Amino acid sequence: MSIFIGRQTRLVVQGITGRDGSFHTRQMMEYGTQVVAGVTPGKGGQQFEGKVPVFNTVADAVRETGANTSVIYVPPAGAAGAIYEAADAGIAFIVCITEGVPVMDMTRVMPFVRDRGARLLGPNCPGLITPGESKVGIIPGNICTPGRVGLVSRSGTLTYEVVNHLTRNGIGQSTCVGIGGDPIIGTNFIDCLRAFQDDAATDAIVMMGEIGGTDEQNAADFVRQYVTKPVVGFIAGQTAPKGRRMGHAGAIISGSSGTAEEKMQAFEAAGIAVMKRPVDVVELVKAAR
Amino acid sequence: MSIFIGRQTRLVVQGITGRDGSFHTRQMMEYGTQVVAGVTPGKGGQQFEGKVPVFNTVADAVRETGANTSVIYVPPAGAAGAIYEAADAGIAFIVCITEGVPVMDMTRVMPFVRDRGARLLGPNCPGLITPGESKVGIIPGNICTPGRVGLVSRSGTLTYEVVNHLTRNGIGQSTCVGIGGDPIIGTNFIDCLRAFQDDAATDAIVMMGEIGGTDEQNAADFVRQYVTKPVVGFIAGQTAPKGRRMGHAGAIISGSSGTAEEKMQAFEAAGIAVMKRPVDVVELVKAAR
Amino acid sequence: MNLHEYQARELLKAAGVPMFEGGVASTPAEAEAIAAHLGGGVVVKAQVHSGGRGKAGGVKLAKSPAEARAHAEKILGMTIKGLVVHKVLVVPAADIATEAYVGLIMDRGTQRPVFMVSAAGGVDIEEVAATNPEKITRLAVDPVYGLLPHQALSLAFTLYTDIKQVRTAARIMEQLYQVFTANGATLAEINPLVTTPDGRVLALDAKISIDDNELDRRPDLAALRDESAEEPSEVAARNASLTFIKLDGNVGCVVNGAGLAMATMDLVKYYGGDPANFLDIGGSSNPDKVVNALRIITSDPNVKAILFNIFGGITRTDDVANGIVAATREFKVNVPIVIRLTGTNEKEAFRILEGVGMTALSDMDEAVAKVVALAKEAA
Amino acid sequence: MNLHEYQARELLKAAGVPMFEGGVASTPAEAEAIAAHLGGGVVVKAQVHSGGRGKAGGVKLAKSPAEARAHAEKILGMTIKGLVVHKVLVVPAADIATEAYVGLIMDRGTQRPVFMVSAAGGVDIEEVAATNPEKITRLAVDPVYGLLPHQALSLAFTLYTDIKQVRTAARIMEQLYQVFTANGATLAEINPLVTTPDGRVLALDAKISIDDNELDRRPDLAALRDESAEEPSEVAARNASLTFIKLDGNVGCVVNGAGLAMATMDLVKYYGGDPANFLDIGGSSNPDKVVNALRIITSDPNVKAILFNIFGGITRTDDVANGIVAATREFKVNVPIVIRLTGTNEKEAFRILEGVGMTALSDMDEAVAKVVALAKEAA
Repeated sequence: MSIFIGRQTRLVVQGITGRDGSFHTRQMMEYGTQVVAGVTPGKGGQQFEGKVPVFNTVADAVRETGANTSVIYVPPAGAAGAIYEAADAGIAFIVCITEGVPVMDMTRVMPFVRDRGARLLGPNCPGLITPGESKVGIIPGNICTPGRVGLVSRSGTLTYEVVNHLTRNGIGQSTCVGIGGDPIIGTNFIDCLRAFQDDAATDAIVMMGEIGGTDEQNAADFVRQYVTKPVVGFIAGQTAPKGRRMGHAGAIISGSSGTAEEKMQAFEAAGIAVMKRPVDVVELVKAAR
Repeated sequence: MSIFIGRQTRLVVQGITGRDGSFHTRQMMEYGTQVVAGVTPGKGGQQFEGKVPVFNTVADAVRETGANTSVIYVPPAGAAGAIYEAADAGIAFIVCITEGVPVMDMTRVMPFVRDRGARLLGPNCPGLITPGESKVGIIPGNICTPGRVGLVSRSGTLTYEVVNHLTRNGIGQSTCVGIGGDPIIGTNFIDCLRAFQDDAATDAIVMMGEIGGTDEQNAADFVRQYVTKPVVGFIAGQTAPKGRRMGHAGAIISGSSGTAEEKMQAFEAAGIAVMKRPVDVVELVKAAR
Repeated sequence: MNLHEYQARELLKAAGVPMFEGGVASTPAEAEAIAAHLGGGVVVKAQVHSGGRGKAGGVKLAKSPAEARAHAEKILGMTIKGLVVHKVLVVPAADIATEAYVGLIMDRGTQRPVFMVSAAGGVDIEEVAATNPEKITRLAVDPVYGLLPHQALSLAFTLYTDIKQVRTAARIMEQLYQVFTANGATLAEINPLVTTPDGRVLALDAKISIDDNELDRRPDLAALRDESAEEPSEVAARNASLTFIKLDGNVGCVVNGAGLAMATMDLVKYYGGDPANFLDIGGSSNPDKVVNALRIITSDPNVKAILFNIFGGITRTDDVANGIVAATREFKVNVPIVIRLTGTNEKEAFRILEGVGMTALSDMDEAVAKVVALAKEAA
Repeated sequence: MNLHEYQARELLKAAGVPMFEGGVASTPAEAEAIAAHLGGGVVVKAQVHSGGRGKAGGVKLAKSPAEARAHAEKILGMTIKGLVVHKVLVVPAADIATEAYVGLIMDRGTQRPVFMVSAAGGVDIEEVAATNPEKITRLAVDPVYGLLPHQALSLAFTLYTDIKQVRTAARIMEQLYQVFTANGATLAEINPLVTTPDGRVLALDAKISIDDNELDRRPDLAALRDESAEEPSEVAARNASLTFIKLDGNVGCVVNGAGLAMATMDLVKYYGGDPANFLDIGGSSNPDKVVNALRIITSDPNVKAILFNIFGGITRTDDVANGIVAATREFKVNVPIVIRLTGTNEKEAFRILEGVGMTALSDMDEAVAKVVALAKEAA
C-alpha cells in the first residue's frame, strides 16, 4: 500500500515531448512507472521512445489507454490549461510539476478540479514517489527505498536531502510527497497527513515545512486531533530575515504569523518531534518507532 | 398542501419601495401572504406600510426575520444581482418577476443558484399562487380559488385567462405557477410536473405551453414516463408565422422543432388532453377527473 | 436583434478573427471603388436580415470593378423576402481549399452557450443537422469558466490535422466565444471558415444575433440597429416599447402578454377571422403605450376592427382604459374597437371607459367573436 | 513585485477609482511646478518600496509651491530603510472627514482573493487586525463569479450609512477587484479611503503588489519595475532568473530549491557561520545560471567562502558542474569554493569537476562545516 500512487497508477505525461517532459518520462519509465500515454497537441499518432503512444488531447489518451493519473511538464503559460484538460478528461490524480504558474490562474483551477472530484498535487512541486512501485514527477528514484515512513514536504530538493538520509540509514519510505511551495496548491499537509494516517503501510510520518503562512500550524492542529502515528517535523528558514520572500511565497494574509519559531512551537505543542538539521531525521524517526 | 409556497412561506420583497414592488406587495399582503421583510439599499430601518421592516440587504432581512422566500421586482439591470444576493443569503425559493434580464446574465446565475441548493422561478414570470394561503408575484388573487388542480404555464396573462375559467366554473387550484417565457429559466415544466405529481393536494394538472423550443416535448416525455395524474395541455401560437419571434424567445437550437403542431402531437402522444381554446380547459379538466 | 454581415465582421475583426479585407457600399460607385482597391475578383453581397440571399440573386461574383458596379446597381434596391437592400458588402473572391462551419448558440436545454462545429461548412447547417447530425460536434461551454484552451483545441482538431491550422482555428473559436459573451449574443457563427490553398485559415461570412435584453445597457450595440432594414411599423412599435409583428389579416390585436397575444390570434382564427398583427404591450403598461399601439395599428389600412384583450396583473387595466381614452382624443379611430378588460383595477377601468361612453366586455371568447364579426362586416 | 504608490494610483485611476489629482516629480523643480498647478497645500511623498515612510521623514506637508520644492529637495536622495528615494508624489493636502481601509489580498487558506474592509482606516491595518480584529470585515470572493454587486454593497455598508457614499464605495470595491484580478495582484489596498466634508469618497493612498509569475505574460506590468529602487545585486540576479536576497554574512550560498536554500542557511548558522545570501538557482538549471550566480556572489566583498549545495532532481548536477567550470574560466574567483553535489547525473558532474582538478562532496553537513571553517580562516 501507499498513498496517491502505486502499482495501479497508469500515467499520462502532458508535455511528453518537451525538454523536461521527455527527460523525466525516461526516468519514470526506467523506475518502473506505468507510463501509458503522452500528450503533445499536433504529435498525436507518434510513439515516445518507440513505446508510449502520444495523443493530441488528454481525452484521447484516457479513452485509448485508461490513464488514471497525469503529470504536467508544460511551460507556465499552459500549465493551468493542462490541469483543466486533465480534470475535464476524468483524470483522478493530477501532478503539476511546472513552476511559475500565476496564482490568479490557480484560484479558478482549484474549484474546477474539486468540482470534478479530482485531486491536484502542486503546481511547482517535485511530484511523489512510492518507492519500488511508481514515481510521478522528478524525485530521483535512486535515493528512495521501500519502507514504512511517509514523507510530505513543501520543498523539492530539501525532500531529497531528507529522503537520502533515511535511505542511507536503512529507513525505507511508503510514499514521499512534495506538495510545493506556491501560495495556492491542490494538496496540502493535512490531505497528506490524513492519507498517511489511513495508510496501513505507513508507520511514521515526516513533515518538512517552511516559514510563511499558517499551513504548518494548521497541520500541527490536525496532528494533535487526528494523527495517532508518530510525526517528525522540520521547518526551513530559521535564519531568514523577516519581511523578505525566500523564493517560495511567504505569509500573505496573517500578518505577523509564519515565523520558524512559531511553527516549531506549534509542532512541539502537537507532539511532533522537531529536527534541528535535516540529518536529525534519522535519529528522530528511529526514536519515534 | 401545495407546491413551492404555502402558509409556511415567509416572504422578503426585493425592491419593495419601487413602483411595481410596492403595488404588488400591498396586493400580496391583502391576499394574506406573510410578507416579513423588504429590501431596498439605503432604506434599511424604514417600515413599509407601517408593518413590514425594510432592510439594506437580503442577508440582514433573513437574519432578522427568518425569511425563506424572496420575490424580485427590481429593474432588469439589477435583477441578476438580486438573484445572486437572495441565493447567497440562504433564501431557498427565489421568484424573479423582472422582465428583460439579459440571457447572458442568466447563464451565470443558474449554476450559482443551483450550487447553493436554491430554487429560482423566472425571471420574466408572473410568480405563483397557492389559493387561500399565499401568493408570491403578480397573479391576481381574486381570479383564483382553493382546490385540487395544479397549473403550470409559460405565459402570464394566458394563465390568468385559464385560471379565471376554472374558478368561474367551480374548479379550484392547488397551486398556479407561471414559469416565464425566457430562454433560460430557473424552474421548468418538468420541475413543476414532478412537484404536482408528488403533491397530495393536487389531483389533475393543467400545462400551458407555447411555440418555440422543445420544453413542451420534453415535458410530454416526462408525463408519459412519470406522471400518473391526468394532464390537460394548451399550446399558444398555432397561427404564428414561422421564423418570427412572438414576444417570448422562440426556437433557438433545435432548428425546425418548436411548432404548435409538433407540440400538440407530443402532448397527444403522451396522453395529455389538448385544448383548442383557453375556455376548453373547463370541460377537459372535468372530463379528466 | 440581427446584425448585418458587415457589422458581424467588424465585431469579429476587432476580436482578432482573421478575415479577408472588404468594404461596405451604399452606391454602385462605392462598390466599384472598393473592388478597384481590393484588386482581382470580388463578391458583391446584399446586406439584409434574411437567409437565402444567394438564391435570391443577392450575392454575385464580379471579375472587375466595372462588373462589381454593375452587380451593385442590380442588388442595391432589390427586395429579398420583403426587405429592401440598402447596402452591399464587397469582399475578395477567395481561393478556397476547404470550408467548415463554426457556430455558437445560446442553448435553452443546457442553459449554456453551445458550440456547433462541422467540417461540412459553407452550406445550411440546419440541413447538415437534419441529414448528417454525426458531422456536427457540439460542446456546451460552462459560462463561469468560459471556453477553456483544451476545449477550443479539441473542437479545432475535428476540423483540421495540421497543427498550425488547428491552433489558428482554436484561437478563432476563443475569439468567437469572446465576441459572443462580451456582446450578449444569442447566435454567432462563421460560415464558412475557410482554408486557402496556401494554408491560411480565415472567416469568410459571419452572422451574429444580439439578445434584445442587452440593448438597454449596451448603447453601442443598440446603435448597430439598422431601422431601414425593417418594417417601419415594427420600428415604431419597438421605439414605443411594444412588441409588434405585422401580419396579413384585418383584425388588429392589442394584448398584454405574449402568450395571451398568441392565444388571442389563435382564437381570432378559431372564430373565422384573420389577425392583422401580433402586439404585446408588455408588463408595466402605461397609458402612452396604449396610445402608441393604437396609432400603429390604425396606420395599417388592412385593419377593419380592433380588439383589446387585457387581463390585468402587473398591467393595470385602468392604465389601459386611460390610454384608449387618450388615444381617441388625440386622433380619430375610424374602425370599431372591441375592448375586453379584466383583472387588476378592472372596476376603475370600466368606470373610466363608461365615463366617455365606451363599453367593455369581460369574456375573451365573446370579445373575439364580436371583433371578427365587425371586421367581416367592414370588409 | 511591489508597485510604487504613483503606479498603483495610475492603475486604479484607469479603472475609474476617484482620487485627488497629483503628479510625480524626480526633481525639486518638478515638485514645485506640480504644487503650483494643484494650488493650495500639498503633501510630498517619497516613492520607495517600504512602509513607515512618514516616520522616516519621507512624507511632508507643504503650504506653498516653494515649501513643496524645499521638502522635495530633502526627500529626493534620502535613504529609507536602505532604499534611495528617486521620486516623490505630490498630491493636494486633502480636507478629510473620515478615513477607512479597503484591501484585497490573495489568501492561501481560502484560495481566494479576500477583502478586508475597516472603518478604522489611515493606520497600519496589521495593527488593527492584531488589536481590534472585530473592526475588520472580511469577505472571500469566489473567483469564478467575481465580486458580486450585493457583496460590494454589503462591504460598503460596513463603512458608510449615506446611500450615495455606500454606492460610491461599492463601485470602488468593484474597481479595486477588477484591478486586482486583471493585473494578477497579490495585494491591492486603498488606505485610507477618505470622505471629504462635502461628502465625496476618494482614494488617498494605494498599494499594489503583483504576483511575479504574472510578469512573463504581462510585459506591461513587468515594465513597471523600478530597478533603481532595488539592491543592484538582486536586480542582476533576477535578470539572470535567479532568486537572490543579499544578507550580511560572509558565506556565499548557491543552492537549488528554496527550501534547501533556507535549510542550507540554517545549517551554516548551526555550524557557527553566517550566510551572505539566499540564492536559489531554480529548477531547470543551465550552466549560464551558475556562471551568473557566481558572478553576483563574488561581487560581494564580504564573501569569504562559497558553498554550492545542489541536490539534483530536475536540476542536472552536470549542468551545475559545467557552470562552475565555465565561471572559473570566465573570471577569477578569489575565495575558496566548497561544492556539494548529489542526485541527477552526479557521476557525470563529478567527472566534469575532476577534469579540471576540482573535487566535490556528497554530504551536506560535511560541506557546510567545511565552508564555515574556510570562511573563518579567511576572515
